[in-house]
Amino acid sequence: MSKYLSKLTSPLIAVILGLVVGAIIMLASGYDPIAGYGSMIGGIIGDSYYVGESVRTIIPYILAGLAVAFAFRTGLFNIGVEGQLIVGWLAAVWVGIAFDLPRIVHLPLAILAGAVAGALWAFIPGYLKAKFRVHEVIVSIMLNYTALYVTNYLIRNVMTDKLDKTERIADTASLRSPFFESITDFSRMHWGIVVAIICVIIMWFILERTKTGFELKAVGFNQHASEYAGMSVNKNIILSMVISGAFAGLAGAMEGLGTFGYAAVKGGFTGMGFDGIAVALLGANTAIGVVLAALLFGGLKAGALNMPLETGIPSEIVDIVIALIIFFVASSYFIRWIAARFKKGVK
Amino acid sequence: MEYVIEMLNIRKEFPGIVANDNVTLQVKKGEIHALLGENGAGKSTLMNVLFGLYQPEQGEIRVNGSPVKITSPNIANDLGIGMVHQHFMLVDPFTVTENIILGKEPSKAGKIDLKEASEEVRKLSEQYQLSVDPYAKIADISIGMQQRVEILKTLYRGAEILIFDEPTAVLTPQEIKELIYIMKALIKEGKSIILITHKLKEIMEVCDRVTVIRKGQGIGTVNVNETNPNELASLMVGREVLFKTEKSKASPTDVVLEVRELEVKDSRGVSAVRNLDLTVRAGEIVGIAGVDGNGQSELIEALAGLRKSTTGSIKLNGKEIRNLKPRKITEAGVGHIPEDRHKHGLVLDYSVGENIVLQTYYQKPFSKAGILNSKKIFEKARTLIKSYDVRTPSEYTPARALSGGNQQKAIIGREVDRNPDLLIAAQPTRGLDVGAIEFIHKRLIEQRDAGKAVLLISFELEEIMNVSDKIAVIYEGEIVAIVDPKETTEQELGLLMAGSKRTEAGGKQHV
Amino acid sequence: ACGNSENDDKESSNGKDKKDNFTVAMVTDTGGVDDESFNQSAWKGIQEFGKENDLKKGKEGFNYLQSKSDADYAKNLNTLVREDYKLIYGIGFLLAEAVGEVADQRPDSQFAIVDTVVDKKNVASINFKEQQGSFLVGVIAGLQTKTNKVGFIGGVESELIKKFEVGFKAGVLSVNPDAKVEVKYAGDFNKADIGKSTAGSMYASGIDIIYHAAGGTGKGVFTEAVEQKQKDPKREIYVIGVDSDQAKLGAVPGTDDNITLTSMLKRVDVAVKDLSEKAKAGKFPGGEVIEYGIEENGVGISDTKDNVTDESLKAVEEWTEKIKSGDFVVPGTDKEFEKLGL
Amino acid sequence: MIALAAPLIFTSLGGVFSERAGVINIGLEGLMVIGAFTGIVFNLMLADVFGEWTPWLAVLAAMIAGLLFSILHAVACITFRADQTVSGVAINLLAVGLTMFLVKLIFDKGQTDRITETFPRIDVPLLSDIPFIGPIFFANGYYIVYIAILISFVVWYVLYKTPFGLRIRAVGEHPMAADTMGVNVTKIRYAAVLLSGAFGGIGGAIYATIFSNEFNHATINGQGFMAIAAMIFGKWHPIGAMGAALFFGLAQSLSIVGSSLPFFKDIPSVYLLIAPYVLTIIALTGFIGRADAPKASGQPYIKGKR
Ligand SMILES: Nc1ncnc2c1ncn2[C@@H]1O[C@H](COP(=O)(O)OP(=O)(O)OP(=O)(O)O)[C@@H](O)[C@H]1O
Ligand SMILES: Nc1ncnc2c1ncn2[C@@H]1O[C@H](COP(=O)(O)OP(=O)(O)OP(=O)(O)O)[C@@H](O)[C@H]1O
Ligand SMILES: [Mg+2]
Ligand SMILES: [Mg+2]
Repeated sequence: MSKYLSKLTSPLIAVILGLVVGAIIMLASGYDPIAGYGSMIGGIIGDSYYVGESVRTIIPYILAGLAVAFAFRTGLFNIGVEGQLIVGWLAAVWVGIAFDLPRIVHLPLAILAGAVAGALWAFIPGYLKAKFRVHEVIVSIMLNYTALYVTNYLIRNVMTDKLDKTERIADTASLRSPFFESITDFSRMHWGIVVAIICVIIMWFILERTKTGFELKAVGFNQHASEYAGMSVNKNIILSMVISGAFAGLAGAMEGLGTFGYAAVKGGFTGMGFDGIAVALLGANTAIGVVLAALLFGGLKAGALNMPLETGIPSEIVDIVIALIIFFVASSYFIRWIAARFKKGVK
Repeated sequence: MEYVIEMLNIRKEFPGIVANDNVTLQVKKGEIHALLGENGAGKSTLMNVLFGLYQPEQGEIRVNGSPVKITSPNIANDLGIGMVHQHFMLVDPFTVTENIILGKEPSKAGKIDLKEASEEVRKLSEQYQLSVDPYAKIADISIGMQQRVEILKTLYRGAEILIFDEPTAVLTPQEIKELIYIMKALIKEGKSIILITHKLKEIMEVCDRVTVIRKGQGIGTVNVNETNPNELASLMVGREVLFKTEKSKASPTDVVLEVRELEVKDSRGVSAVRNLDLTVRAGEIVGIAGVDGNGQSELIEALAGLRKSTTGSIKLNGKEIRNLKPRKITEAGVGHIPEDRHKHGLVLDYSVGENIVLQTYYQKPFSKAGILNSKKIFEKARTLIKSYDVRTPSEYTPARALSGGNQQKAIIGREVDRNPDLLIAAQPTRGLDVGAIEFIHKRLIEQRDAGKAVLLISFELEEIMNVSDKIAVIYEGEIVAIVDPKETTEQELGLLMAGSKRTEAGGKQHV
Repeated sequence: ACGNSENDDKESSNGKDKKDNFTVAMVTDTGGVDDESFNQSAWKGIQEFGKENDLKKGKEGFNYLQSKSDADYAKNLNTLVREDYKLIYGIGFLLAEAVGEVADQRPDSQFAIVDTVVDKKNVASINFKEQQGSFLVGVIAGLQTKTNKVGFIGGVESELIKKFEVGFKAGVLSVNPDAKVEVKYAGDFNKADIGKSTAGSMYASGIDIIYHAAGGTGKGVFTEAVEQKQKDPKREIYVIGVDSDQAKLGAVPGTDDNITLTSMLKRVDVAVKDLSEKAKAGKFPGGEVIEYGIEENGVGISDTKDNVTDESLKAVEEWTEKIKSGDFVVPGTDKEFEKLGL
Repeated sequence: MIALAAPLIFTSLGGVFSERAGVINIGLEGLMVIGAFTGIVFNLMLADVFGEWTPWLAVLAAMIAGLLFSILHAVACITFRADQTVSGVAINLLAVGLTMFLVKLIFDKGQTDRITETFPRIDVPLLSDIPFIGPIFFANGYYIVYIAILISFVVWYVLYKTPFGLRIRAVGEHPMAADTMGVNVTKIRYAAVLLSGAFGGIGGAIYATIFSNEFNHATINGQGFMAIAAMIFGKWHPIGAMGAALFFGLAQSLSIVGSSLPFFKDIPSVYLLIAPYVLTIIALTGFIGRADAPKASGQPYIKGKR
């Protein structure tokens, strides 16, 4: 237990430092930080509605964070989560609309479609890296834009007749739940949270408990030694991207089947893929870490909406605070250094 | 007496370990002073303190009698101290000249004056007979030349005191000879040298005095002409060491490995191994002797499945295994102690335990239905750590934190424990101390005696002569001679390795 | 149903005078309240409504909530419901789904949506006949092009933007059958660089007047035209603005020139204010689609007309009459346009 | 037509500096944001004072702002041994948050006012008359594009011909070797990261001045990542990065010009939209092949650690 506690100390200090610096910025620009944070917290857990909405916000952050973290753990930088998320979203919605099935089949099928689409989209950079040693970072950046334009085209020209969004998915494919709605006063909290938690467990399990995870991590650490030990480096690179992409696709599916219930033409990126990088890194690329980071990240983002309405403070202050927290976590050496000083001083 | 360097009562701690404890080292002008100790004894640490990379917690350093504080390599350079590091400090994509002038570049109007620099490098290399190609890229030159570049780096900065940290561990016998010649020349020019080496023969040959440290403690300094290798070894290890590994006569039986007319191309597409024939029987150790770069690496890689061969056949127990996947070869019964333990042997970020099952993790009992059984894995690790004397805080410690010797022991434990029919050992003792070497040789001979076939590849003639039952000499990718270690001499082997075929052998022979 | 207890809490703490005020609020799309486009225009309408009815910005008067992503629409709408605003606007067609959903959840609240139709009995849909305004600027372009080539740059291809495109084309061709209209979509409402390069390639191909319906992307069109004019002041190239009077985007620095030919006005402010007043008077047109066209002063051309010739102005007047009287129906879709046979 | 390349060139050159010294800079996007913000605000506030020189001075101001902002990245990565990717991500978030916060504070709305002083357009005499190539490369262009190309040669000279460049590259490949040779690894890395900040700032300012004429949250929208792609595409080489940036610019403008060429007319526009990105992937796969990052990039240098 104390081992976990000590692991948590420096992120915790980072969070506190981030909030403090945020408060200083608010003070310096003539706002009341207590009112500011108060309204933010109100927007996160103010009442059951906000709790529900905060949970909903966190779902895609967890999954996008898992996607980035999984790739990182196996030595790859999947900056293409954004694109995989977009295609996963569309695929899930497509299945949600196109089929007429009982819920027990339809919903899992739609979720699976999202995962598969994301996985396939991530397969491309994985394959190109394995086969041609092309840097996965550029390929996935390029595929982000490609995903954006292609899905927009599909929505407008294939799934609809020049409309901006698809029709709504069938109820049998929806993650929404009257139960959650009733306890959270019509928030859009949905069953995606369960999917996200299952994925957290899956990621932990694959990496820590299976031979596949053993191989994936080994290839990430040292390709030469892995090859020597009889592992297929190429297969593992591709597999890692595919699993990562599946998580990303699921993040999109959660949006498509839960939050929105349709897919719309997008004017630009959702940003969730990039936020996923921050979540993963903040969570030290571990499954549990990602959950905690997503809680923090999603919570702050959800609460931020409330700030301008109640206090007039620009919601960007929350982005600043989040960035600072990430900074301080990254510079944990600095925090440890300060802590050591502090301890010495006390002695 | 005049000392150029005095390190008095040096203490250096790392978190949780005292690497140097009250060590004193005094170097006279114009001498070659050996620093001797087991792996992890604290030799490199002491030298890094002298070179300004580490700050000692305690103790005093004097250069030419006056106390100094060496807080950075820059200051060491200014004091005339140069160091050739155990792991070369060369920038691979740079040219020889660029590496030498880095940090002290001659320039004209802000532009590096490469012409002048190369000229200076050429002059230096002539003066000290350190032949290098100033325009070659480091990545393209031999280890021997890389080392000469390292030496030139220190001379370019006007070093008077040179530190060599295990310079011979990576060199071929020829290169070692050259290096010894160079060191003697440097002494004649008035330089002083501190030499770290595990090879007692070298110490006896070139050094004037030797300081021994054991487990971080200074044991003392002796004059080389008043001692002998046995005394040095026991000073260093703290017990008697046997040099000649005891072994009975080999009794080879069935053919285990049979290589016929093998051709392997290197990364540039040139044949590195050609028309190679080789046979290893159960119950014998075949040593491959040869100068580095004669196709040994490519041969091993082809045998292990890490590199595709173009023609020929490789049979293991009569079954063709050529160009199979590494895993298939492993499963067919080949064990392999790789040449480069950091690159191929270990996943340094994995724990010792995980490294121990690096090839067997997917088999029972370590995993079942794709799920790992960490209890079984670490149980196995504990057994091997114990029986192979791997010194590690625990089986959960990352392999990175182990010393080279202990990393090597873990690898050997892993390979031997799989009980392969053929064990390929490539440079198994490179950079290890005499105690560790003794241990490893014993294990190899045990394998032989258990009826296994062992293929040993080494640049150390002494090792080859001591351990092998049969020596195959490789030259330009071909086995040019097979000799019996009891009937040959180092001189003869040296000649064969240099490409002069034995007259009476009359061409190529099959083994 | 379930949120009742919460609402009770709020009301008791908020005091009672709240009940007397007719409070209004709006949720912007991701463009934000100061997008120099329809969000801003809608906010202007709400502010004017507030001023005329002595309301203050805040919970007891009028307010807006900004959306940072698509996912925020429903949440913002819901937040405003919980704050008990009497009339809540969703600005822009992007909010359609969210408005529909929240309207179902909160049958007692009144909503309005701009630029699209949400068929719910507690939602009023505000639509504009953009094709009519676009037609008028098309007439001007058709008459004033020297090269007989004009261009249209749309943001993202959609039903809504189609109305601009088709109306404009019809306007140009009605007065100048020889003219060619080149149509391009940037694929994005927020990519000034694409707008700029697209305009650059259009001007290079001999097009001299470009009409844009592309939001932020359209700003790039202005930039390109201004820079080309700066380089070669004799060059006669123009941009037609959209939504509001965009003349200030077209000023050529250091000169009195302005490359804005005119702008197609879409008076979201007029519509929003008008609807708010109706609702305040108890005549909330729930479930209806209210169309604001030329007749309702909902669309038109801008007051800045320095670059418009008298001949064009006369033509505009004539066509305005024809449209008002119903003699001419401006097409709003490709199909209608084809039927016109221009 | 290739104006789009100018900001990419500058920013990717910044990336080359930083990564050559062994510090990954995912934060280029954020540095561009800072540059764009500073460039626009400077332009708005001082246009009356400096007249037509304003955009040029604004770029200088943005350069300084980018440089100052990159100190954060340098301190985190070099002194505090932060994970370089994490720090870069934080830089990106912080840049957008901070600038938009300031925009709201200063302008009380979601974007700045629009600038009026922009870069002049030019035709390169003679060259602009060459058929086909002329209109794309030399007509209606900006000085800054040609300056960008020129600067990439200057950067090449600095990196490959001067002591400073040699040290940068050494520090990125093998910092410990450089350290033992008396090169101050920390100082060199700081210098390189600050240079990348300066270049990123320039890139952002140019982008905003040429294309958006104002600053808002979407002004810099992925260009920093495109610059990173250009840097990798160009194999961490200044000329290569410049070439890749030009390629992106060209591919982008082809997708715009293309739709009016007769041959492309009937192709659904989506193909033209994705063309630049797909072409890049094909180019990388087909003939550019693998590229290796500087060996030490991503690792903080800790004295004595192996
Ligand atoms: N950077 C470091 N961090 C922590 N411990 C270290 C570090 N470097 C060395 N040590 C410790 O100091 C001890 C001495 O190491 P050193 O490298 O000096 O040994 P050595 O005598 O050079 O060994 P070898 O013969 O293998 O080169 C080791 O036991 C090791 O545990
Ligand atoms: N980063 C590190 N952390 C902890 N210990 C270290 C580290 N680097 C080196 N050491 C310690 O330093 C000691 C000696 O290191 P050194 O590199 O001299 O080993 P070695 O046995 O000579 O290995 P090699 O075979 O690579 O020459 C080892 O015992 C190892 O424990
Ligand atoms: Mg050592
Ligand atoms: Mg060693």
